[in-house]
Amino acid sequence: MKKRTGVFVCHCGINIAGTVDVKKVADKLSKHDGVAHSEDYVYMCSDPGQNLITDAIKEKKLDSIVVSCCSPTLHEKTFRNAAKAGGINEFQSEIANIREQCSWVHKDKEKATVKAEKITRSAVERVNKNESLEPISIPVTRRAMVIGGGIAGIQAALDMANTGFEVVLVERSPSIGGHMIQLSETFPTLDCSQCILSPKMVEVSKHENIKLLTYSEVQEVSGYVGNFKVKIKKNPTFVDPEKCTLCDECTKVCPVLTSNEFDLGLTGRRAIYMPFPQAIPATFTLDDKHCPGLLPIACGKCADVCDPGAIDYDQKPEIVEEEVGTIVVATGFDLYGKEEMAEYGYGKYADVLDGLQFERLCSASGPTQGEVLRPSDHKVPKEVVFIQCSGSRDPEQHCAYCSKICCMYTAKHAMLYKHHVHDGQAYIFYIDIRSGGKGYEEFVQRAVEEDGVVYLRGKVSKIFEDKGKIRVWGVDTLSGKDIEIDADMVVLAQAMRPSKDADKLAKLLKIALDKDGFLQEAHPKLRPIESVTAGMFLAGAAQAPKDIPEAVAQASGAAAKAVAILSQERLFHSPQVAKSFPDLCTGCGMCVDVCPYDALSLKDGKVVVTEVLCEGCGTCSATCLRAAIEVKNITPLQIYEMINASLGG
Amino acid sequence: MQKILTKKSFPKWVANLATYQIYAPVEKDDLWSYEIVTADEITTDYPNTVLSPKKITFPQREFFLEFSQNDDGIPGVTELLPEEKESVIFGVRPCDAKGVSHMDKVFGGDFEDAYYWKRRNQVTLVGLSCNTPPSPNCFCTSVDGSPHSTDGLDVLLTDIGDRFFVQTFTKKGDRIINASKGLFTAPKPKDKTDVEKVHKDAVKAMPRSLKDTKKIPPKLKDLFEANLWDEEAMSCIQCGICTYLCPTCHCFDINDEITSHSPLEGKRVRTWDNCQFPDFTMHSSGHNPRPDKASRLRQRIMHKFQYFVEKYKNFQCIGCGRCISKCPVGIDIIQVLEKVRDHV
Amino acid sequence: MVNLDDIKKEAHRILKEKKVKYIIGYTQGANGFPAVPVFIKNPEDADNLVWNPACIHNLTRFLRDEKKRRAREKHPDNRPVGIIVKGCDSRAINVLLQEKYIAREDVFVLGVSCEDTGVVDEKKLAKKLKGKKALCFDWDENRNLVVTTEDGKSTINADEVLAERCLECPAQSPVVYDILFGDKVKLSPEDRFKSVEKIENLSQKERWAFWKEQFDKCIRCYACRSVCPMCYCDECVVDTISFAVTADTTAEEKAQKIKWIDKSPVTSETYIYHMIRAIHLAGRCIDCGECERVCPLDIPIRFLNKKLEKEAKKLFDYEVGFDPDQLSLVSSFRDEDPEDFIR
Amino acid sequence: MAEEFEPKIVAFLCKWCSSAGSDLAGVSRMQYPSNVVPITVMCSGSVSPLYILNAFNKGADGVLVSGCHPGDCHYIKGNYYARRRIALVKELLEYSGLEPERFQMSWVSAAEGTKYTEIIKDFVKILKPLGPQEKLRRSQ
Repeated sequence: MKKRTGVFVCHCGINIAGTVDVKKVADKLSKHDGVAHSEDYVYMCSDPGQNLITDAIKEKKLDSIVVSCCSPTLHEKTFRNAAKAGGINEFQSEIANIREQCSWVHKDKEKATVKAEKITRSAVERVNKNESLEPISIPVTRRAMVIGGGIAGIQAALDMANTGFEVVLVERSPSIGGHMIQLSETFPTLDCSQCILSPKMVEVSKHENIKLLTYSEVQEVSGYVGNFKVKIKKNPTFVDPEKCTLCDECTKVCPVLTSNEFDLGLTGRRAIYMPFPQAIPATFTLDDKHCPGLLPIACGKCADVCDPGAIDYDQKPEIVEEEVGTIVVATGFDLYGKEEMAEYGYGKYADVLDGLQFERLCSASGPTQGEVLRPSDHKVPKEVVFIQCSGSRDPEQHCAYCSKICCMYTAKHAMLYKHHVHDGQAYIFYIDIRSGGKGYEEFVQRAVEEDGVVYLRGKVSKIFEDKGKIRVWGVDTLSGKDIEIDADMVVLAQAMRPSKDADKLAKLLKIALDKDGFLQEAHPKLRPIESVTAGMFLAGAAQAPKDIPEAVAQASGAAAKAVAILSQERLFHSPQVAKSFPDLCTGCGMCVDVCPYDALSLKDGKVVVTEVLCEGCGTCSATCLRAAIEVKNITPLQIYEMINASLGG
Repeated sequence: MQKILTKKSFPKWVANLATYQIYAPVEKDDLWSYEIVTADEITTDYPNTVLSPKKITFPQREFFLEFSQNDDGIPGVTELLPEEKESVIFGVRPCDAKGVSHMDKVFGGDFEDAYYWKRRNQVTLVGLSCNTPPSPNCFCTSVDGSPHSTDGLDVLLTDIGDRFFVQTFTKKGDRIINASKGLFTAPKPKDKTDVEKVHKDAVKAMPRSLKDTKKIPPKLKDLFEANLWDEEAMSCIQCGICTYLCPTCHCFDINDEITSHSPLEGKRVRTWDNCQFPDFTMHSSGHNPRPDKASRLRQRIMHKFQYFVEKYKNFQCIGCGRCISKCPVGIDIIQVLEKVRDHV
Repeated sequence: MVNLDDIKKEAHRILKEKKVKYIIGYTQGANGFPAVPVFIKNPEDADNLVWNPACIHNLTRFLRDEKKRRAREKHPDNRPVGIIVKGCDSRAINVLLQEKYIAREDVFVLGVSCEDTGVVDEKKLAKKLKGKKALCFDWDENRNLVVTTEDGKSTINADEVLAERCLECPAQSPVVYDILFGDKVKLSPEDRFKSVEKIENLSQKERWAFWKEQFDKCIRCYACRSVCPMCYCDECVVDTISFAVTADTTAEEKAQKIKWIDKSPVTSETYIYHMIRAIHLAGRCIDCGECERVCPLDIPIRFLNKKLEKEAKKLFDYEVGFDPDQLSLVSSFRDEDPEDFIR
Repeated sequence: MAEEFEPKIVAFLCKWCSSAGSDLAGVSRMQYPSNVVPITVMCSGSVSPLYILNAFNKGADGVLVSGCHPGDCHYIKGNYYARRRIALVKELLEYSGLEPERFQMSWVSAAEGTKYTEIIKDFVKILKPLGPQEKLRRSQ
């Protein structure tokens, strides 16, 4: 039984009518089998145009429509809604693209008209076999997960938690805070980083809607938007935070001394330690890589002195399973290793620091309580050279991209240095100064004018130790003069790179990476916060180098996006999915092998479709030798009819 | 009438039939088939052709009508009858001719199939009696046939050395003789004795035989449910060889075959169909009265040796042996029939 | 050397011990050549089994019937079926396993090695014997066929009478079996694809002329499909209606049946039929040559399948039927798959 | 006077790359012959060999299958399966005597309007001298 199809040919002003005889197309189609109504109009997408459609559907009792107009990427939704408004199922509407694929690419009116006819006929044949479909609705697990407890992760978690949804915040290290908590002051306002971050950290720890999992790593992710299942490995801290009174006796007796990550090796710590005073959760962690005590009878001193008996050597890693509806990924960044910098001495020289180390050096809570001293001999450095773009903007040897924040923090560093060492001299080697951002340019000017920082435009070719000094060979490309500075200290503004193992995590989450290994956004301009996987969002430096305000902004954006999902009872998935025919299926499983989404599986020797996972690509139907599986509304029969229609005449 | 035609003058005779389309068995890559030929291509020494002359009298595909739809969607229909062209088929084996005569019964009688007869009436069959069996599986004599049977033939030639002994049985036959009166002479007594001898020897040379065929039809009546069919059909692969190659199988299918969809153009086509194909008896309800190969094999045997016999008092099988020679799995109708005959 | 008595003994044993439901094997045909398939249920009938160069058929074709039979029966006897396979046939078993059409425990495989010969091509032999009937024949140890006809013994070199596929066979002995008769051999013929190259070397016009003539002979008896162990679809593109039709199939669904091919045996339709057939067998055909053997009009159908076997090997390094666990040809890919033909 | 032969081409374009690419050709007002009628499918991986054969059977003089570049498939890997399947079909058709030029495959990204235009232009140019495709065409 043929349907009663309505055909609507759009002039699109002269965009179509200019090269296609739209009246003729409408007239020809009116005689096509199953076409009950056919007309043309100047702008189908206009309100009057759409009304034309809805009215025709009602008056002529149409059960399906074809609109011959521009590409479906533009107005498919429009006309599906028009169909709905007319009282028929939205999937009874198809578009015949006679603009981009016809009128715009041809001049010969006669030929273009014939082609427009064929395209329209084939759309009519297709819609003739369209099923009425209802979007597949999926219940939403109304919880969120944030991976990464840096400023971005903290912000996203708090924003979501404050809208009333439960959030699971997963952090790999013993405390949240990320790199921001290591900073001393922040540009351009020079306010104390810890002072502005620690309140947020505390808020996280106290928030009733936030479940904090530190010292934990994501191990497995399954499911789909609205219904993710995440397996998390909680590493043992060997300390029970409930019992621990933070008396700090244990560290006093711990015989092991190892380098302190928090101070980037500028200081040491014990095997049992608290990462830093404001750590959240506020508790000690026993790092089993260094503690001998885990080996039976090896040490056990800390346990002996721990009155509350908070230390438990027998703690084992546990696997926590969380069900969430959406995931925000905020895995942050690491600095490009000094050891990579051949020209700057592979990080061998004690007095050549990277940006973060210098932050610690300036920090009141740092190794030197905020006094700037050379790590080698604890003398006050009188001449300090700051090198920008160390590892950035160097496609040949290092990273091709600009790490964006270095110009600003180097200016800040130079400034902080001057504030600590008034008679000292700061030099900054730079390629360009990129100070776009609110108050940023002014900040750089202040560094030059108020603190007399010397900016040298050029690259440093080599640095090496010589008689307790660091000799810096560079060139000032403005004066063209070679420059040699015997510095007491050199600070490298190392490039930002994705944090360690971000790629492994991306694999688990099935989200893509860009060429530099940062997480790939769904669209560089229009969807900068979404990942390519539905229901997963990106926040902070994990997506690209960012400074704090940007990271926070994106985090709040991601939170908003995530909440947009969580605030729904159910999600809707396109119903144009695969459909199997058990009578024809022999259970060979070829379709199961080719499905990119694991949407197909075999059950009692027949294939079954998990509709919510199916994206409707149809590779299964082309692979099946027995026509036992096809995609709704673009079935082999429809293609067959479309081929026939396209070739007729 | 009875005549003598020397082999020398045979080509002349054929040449005189210029107004006819001439068919005869020719060989290509070891396969023999009836093709349009010239006088000199005709030979008397050939094995069974793959397909019998059925392919000419009842082609695998023929048109009934042509349909189309004009620009305004108005449909048009024209009947298509077989073309006007008289033809003579030389070298028809007596068994194959008998097959044609059986098919005449099917397409004639109460209802005459216009398409079949339009074609059939234009065909003159000139047989050649089999002095030596054309197939190792010949058994015509077991099914009321013979190497020189005349049933269905217009003319029968018998090769007696340097000349043919010519018999005609129909006006059609007489016509093609009279077209070249001069070439034919009246048979002498020697010719007659020679023919009789040749015919007798041919019967003796029959490679295979099936005794008491008469017993088979009544026996079949009670064997419909027998599990003999299951056993015999075990190795059947359900291909269409036995039936498509059979000179008497005549089942057909009618389809509308579309050559262009817009504007609509196509033909209504009759093609051979085949009771061994699983979809032959498939009902649109999904019910298939012959659901397995046993029932399909049974159908073939029953049709040839019971249903047809009931209706037309003849075995439908004419003993050409094609189905035996070409069966991919060596199902041998003679052996099957013996099992039927001796079934207790 | 394969000893027929060993085969008979084993067949007798497994039937007697009721290990198998029945055995699919070969027995003497009515007119000598070729052998014919036989289905043996009683131990004593095991004696009717034969093994000789006339054992052409790929018996795995009949596993389909067994599967359908079981589906029909209310209380099916699910014991395995004993089946005699040659090297090529055994690879068909692997493909059926790979496609989960049968389970390993459904079959008890009696593998017989072709050793360094194979099966005889009926037509080649007939030519050699000039119409004389072969009463009995077998291979001698020097790869000669010893034939006895009414006028005595004669010997023919194997290469003159072996089926072409045997001359191009990559595995003369079974790759999967429960018991093996004869010696394990794996000759790799220097040229597995000679028959294909013959046609490849023609010009495009000549190729078309060749195939057109072949296809025009086709009477669509579908013997090539029916005999193929891989053509087990319930519904075939050439069938006029779908076997998936059941009492509750709606009229719409019935109307969904696409007519990819018309029934008329004309060049275009026959061409399409053979193309679809070949494509559907890509990466599945194990070159048992049955399709070609059974064709009453001698269409060299095997050349089509062999071509795709060659391309699968050449382009994708894909071998059919050696590993039942590999992904099938068209449901897998390699990043380095060639794309020089793509613009 | 006989008018010049105009080949009929069916182009199976994947929705995300090739169809978008041909849209771009339109948006940029590039010009190419009108011989091609596009059929947009979800993914080149969904193009069954039957579609190609049917197109030829119903009178196509040329068939084009076009998808995303390797690695760019909207469905992650559909075009890799297409690549393999189409390679086999192409080999088989050539082997069985069809003019190889009649069946082509291409990678056209959403940004490659120019490439799409060139492909169609060249395809038509190649097909014209070949004349109508009768081999697989249902006509008799």
